[in-house]
Amino acid sequence: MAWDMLPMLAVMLPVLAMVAAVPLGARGAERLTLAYAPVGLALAIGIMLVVQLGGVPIRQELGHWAPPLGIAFRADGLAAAMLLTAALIIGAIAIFARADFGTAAGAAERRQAFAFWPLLLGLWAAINLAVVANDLFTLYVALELLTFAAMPLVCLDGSRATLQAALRYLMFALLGSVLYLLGVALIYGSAGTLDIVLLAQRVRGDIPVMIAIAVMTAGLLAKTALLPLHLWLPPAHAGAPAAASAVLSALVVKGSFVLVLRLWFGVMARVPMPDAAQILAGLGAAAILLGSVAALGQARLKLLVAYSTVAQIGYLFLMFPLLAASAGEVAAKAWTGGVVQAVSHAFAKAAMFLAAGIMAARFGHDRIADLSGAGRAMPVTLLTFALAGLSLMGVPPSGGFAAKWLLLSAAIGAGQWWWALVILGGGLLTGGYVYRVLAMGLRAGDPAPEPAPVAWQRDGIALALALVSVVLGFLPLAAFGLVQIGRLDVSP
Amino acid sequence: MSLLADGVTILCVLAGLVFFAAGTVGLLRFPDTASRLHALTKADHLGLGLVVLGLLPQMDSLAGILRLLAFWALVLLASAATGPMIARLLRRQGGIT
Amino acid sequence: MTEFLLAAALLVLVTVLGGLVRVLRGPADADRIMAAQLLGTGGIAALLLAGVAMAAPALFDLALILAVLAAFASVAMARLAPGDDPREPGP
Amino acid sequence: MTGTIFGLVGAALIGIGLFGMLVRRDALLRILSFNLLGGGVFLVFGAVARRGAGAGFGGDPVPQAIILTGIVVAFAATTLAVALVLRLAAAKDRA
Amino acid sequence: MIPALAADGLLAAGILALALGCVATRRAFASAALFIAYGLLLALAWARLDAPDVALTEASIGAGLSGVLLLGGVRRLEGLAEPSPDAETGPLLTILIGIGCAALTVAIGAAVLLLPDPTPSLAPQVAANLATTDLGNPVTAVLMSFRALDTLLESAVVLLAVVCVWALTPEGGWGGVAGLRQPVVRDGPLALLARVLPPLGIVIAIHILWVGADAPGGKFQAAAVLAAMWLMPWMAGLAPAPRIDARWLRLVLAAGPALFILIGLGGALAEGAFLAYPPGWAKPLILAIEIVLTASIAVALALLVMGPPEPPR
Repeated sequence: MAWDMLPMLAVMLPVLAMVAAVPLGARGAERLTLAYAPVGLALAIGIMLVVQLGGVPIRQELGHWAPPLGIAFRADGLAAAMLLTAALIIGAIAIFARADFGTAAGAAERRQAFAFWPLLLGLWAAINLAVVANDLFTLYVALELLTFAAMPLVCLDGSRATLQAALRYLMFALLGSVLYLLGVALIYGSAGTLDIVLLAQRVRGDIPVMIAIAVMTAGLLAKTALLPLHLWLPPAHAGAPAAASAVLSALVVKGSFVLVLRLWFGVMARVPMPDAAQILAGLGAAAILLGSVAALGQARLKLLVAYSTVAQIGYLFLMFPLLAASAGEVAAKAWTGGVVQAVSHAFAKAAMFLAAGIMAARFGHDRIADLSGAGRAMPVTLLTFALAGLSLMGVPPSGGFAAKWLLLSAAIGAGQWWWALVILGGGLLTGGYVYRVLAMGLRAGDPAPEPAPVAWQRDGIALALALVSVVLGFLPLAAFGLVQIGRLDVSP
Repeated sequence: MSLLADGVTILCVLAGLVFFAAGTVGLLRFPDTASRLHALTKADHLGLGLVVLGLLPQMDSLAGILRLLAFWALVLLASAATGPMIARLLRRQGGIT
Repeated sequence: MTEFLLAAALLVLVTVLGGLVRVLRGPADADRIMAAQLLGTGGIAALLLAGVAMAAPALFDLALILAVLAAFASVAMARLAPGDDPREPGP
Repeated sequence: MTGTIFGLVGAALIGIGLFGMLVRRDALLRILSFNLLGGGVFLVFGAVARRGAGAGFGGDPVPQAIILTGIVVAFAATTLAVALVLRLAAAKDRA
Repeated sequence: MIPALAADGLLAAGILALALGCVATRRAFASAALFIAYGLLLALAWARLDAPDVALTEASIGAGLSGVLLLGGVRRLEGLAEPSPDAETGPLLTILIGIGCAALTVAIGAAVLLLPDPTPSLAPQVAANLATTDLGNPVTAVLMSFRALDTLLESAVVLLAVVCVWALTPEGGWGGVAGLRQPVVRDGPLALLARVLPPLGIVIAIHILWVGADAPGGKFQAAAVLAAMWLMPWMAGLAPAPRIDARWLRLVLAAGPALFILIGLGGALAEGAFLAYPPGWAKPLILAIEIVLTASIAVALALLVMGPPEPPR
């Protein structure tokens, strides 16, 4: 077995499964997805081990055509971490979603069931492609694949409000990708290649390239929902079915975020942009504060979780000025902090949305003010929510703590102490909205008159995801060395 | 041969241009939609017909000639079908004045 | 000869682009459909002239596609225009 | 020269399309504007391709192939958006 | 030189006028009609840019199918109770947005003018490697060999789009016939055209597909023509749309992308890289993929235009 095949398989096998899911129909597609999930997980673990042990990215030139003419896959440490995250979360979601989108033997095919499985597989393929592709146009196709897979998930339930949310999301997403494509055209015209590794060597900061980076970043921010381009996110993520919300918040926004990283610290690795990075981080800080305050004020649980996503996305952008202004260990800390934030938020937010979904199913609504009694009726669910909340707050020991601690110390190391204040303030606000839910849930009260029993598997999956998010904080710091492998902004 | 062929080409293409121009002028200047429709369907397709006719001598193979004729047939067919549809549309929208 | 044909192609283009005014101004939907049709026919004529002049068979294929799809689009426009037979739903 | 002219047309189309997408409220007109914007982006790419002519080709075939792919993807996106708009209108109808 | 410049200038002016008209027109139908005319001119512009493959694609997909799709959308929207249109954007905001968009145009225009001269190009590399693919059309070589991954993924995107459109089926419509039921038009001009045009169009599509290996053309353009030739009799009620749960339909949809991936994986096994074709096998394999993919994409494009099934009334 040639190891360089692994990233290709991690992309192409889910695509093949998605294609096959269409003729197989809802029931066949469900089985195929569940059968493929362990294979995908094994591939992701394999890639992580190969990258970690080898210490260099895995590369394959497709069709033996070397860039710039051909396209290469390149799985670096960041890609390996995201692949594993995606595999774990999507696998968990697939099992969780069986209750909602499963088809019994002999039962007629339902619309939601037919659509959900190929969409989930397509989304998985798109995320994997977005992290291992090394060609700017292939990444554009990945973005579109991601949008197409995510949009119907938003309105799977078919109600008017979700359709409206889906339309708004689609418009933002399409605008974002077409702006990205514009930048691709200008970069190709300037440098004659779309391969990120080659671009990192060739690109100078001349005007067409700077304009290209500006429009591409703007487009990607619209897709990542960084404030002030976040307006589409809360209704879209809050209206979707729980399983869909979880993948949307945990993974889909991270796909376009990874592209921003590839642009700024791949294509532009030799061209520092410290001022622009300050602006990005400023937007991130505003997202942290305003998003958290908005979450505090929400009356509905799923909207609260969605606004929490807006806030947590803000943390991801704090790494930009720290990386732009420093080198060596401080920059390494900032990079690791950002990536760990992306990963730990993915697990925590998936867990949180699943828990919110379980509660909403049990209570028949998700009004926070009427959640009293949840603690007694569904302790595991509330515990899941609490654990995920702790990770989001950054309470030690958790993945969120590791991420925020790394960012904090990088901010101090880089002499940009003001970001440290933002991180601390954001943590407090996060504590506020998580506490609000927990306090209400622990209050005595009666949930629903005749509650349907929650399947223990569903609770178990949500809890497992929350635990992963916490356990990330126990990993020795050396394990995070993985994400440093293959960074283009430090390699000679 | 070549001189004669070129002469035919020039004549026919020029005539075709006249019809195209006439079609456009009709489309722009005629007062109502119905007469514009007449101007268009007549002039436009005669224009293309003459251009095709003019290009025929320039073809050096039978396949090329057939292909050119196929264009004309295709456009005439489409026009024959859409003309009445447009006229009906006009009636329904009350556009005949 | 080549120059003559290219000039003719240009002239066809000039005349049919004049028809654009009708597409832009209407006023009836039928006007727009007709002007678009004229644009299609003119485009085909210009492509044929240029194709012969430059001995480029690709332009012939383009004209062919244009002819087929212009027919398709004209039919669709005439059929889907608002106010046309309400018994007929569109795609 | 041709490349530059149409590159500038592309730049103008990008502005026009974006304006339409942001200003018009009718959903279908927004989708149409998105297509104008996309056409502009493809033209800018086409200008790049034209200026890269060489080796006996009238244009650089790599961006041409990319534009071709892009047109198909943009069409798929358009169908999706139109279907969504129609579905939403029907839902309003029933509500 | 001067006539060429004049042609470019005319086309440019026409394209811009139509685009402005599209955005400014009050009525949606007029905008859609303008858009079709715009697509026609854009196809001519691509011919002027020496990109005949793109011109064919723009004419068939950009102008033809997109235009008809938008027209159909306009038609159906007015059939539904007119949703109360949101208030138009206020004048101040409109001016601000206009200034912003103009600034963007200026920036992009400047970027186009400031691109390095000579523009870097991969044309020499394509020319040098064209022989190994046995193809004569460099664009097809890029699409099917050098950057085959993009084409493969794109075919998957088109398939996914069909799933997405079907996912928008209203309650009660699942498993039905794609799109609205079209009333049968047995005679009249539409029926005539719907009967005569498709055979011609199919021949043209096969021609376009076949020459695509060595001359401009290929699967996407051929598929778009085929889709149009299916849609035409469908609009006349003469060719019924398929049921979306028909097994054959779903198999045809999946066949192209599946074959492409399987051949790609075969390359990984035999040649050690995904999508590597064994020496001497490049052209036959590429042709096989193109033929099957044409069928899949044609069906997908037609289904995308037809839209999701409607519940019976």
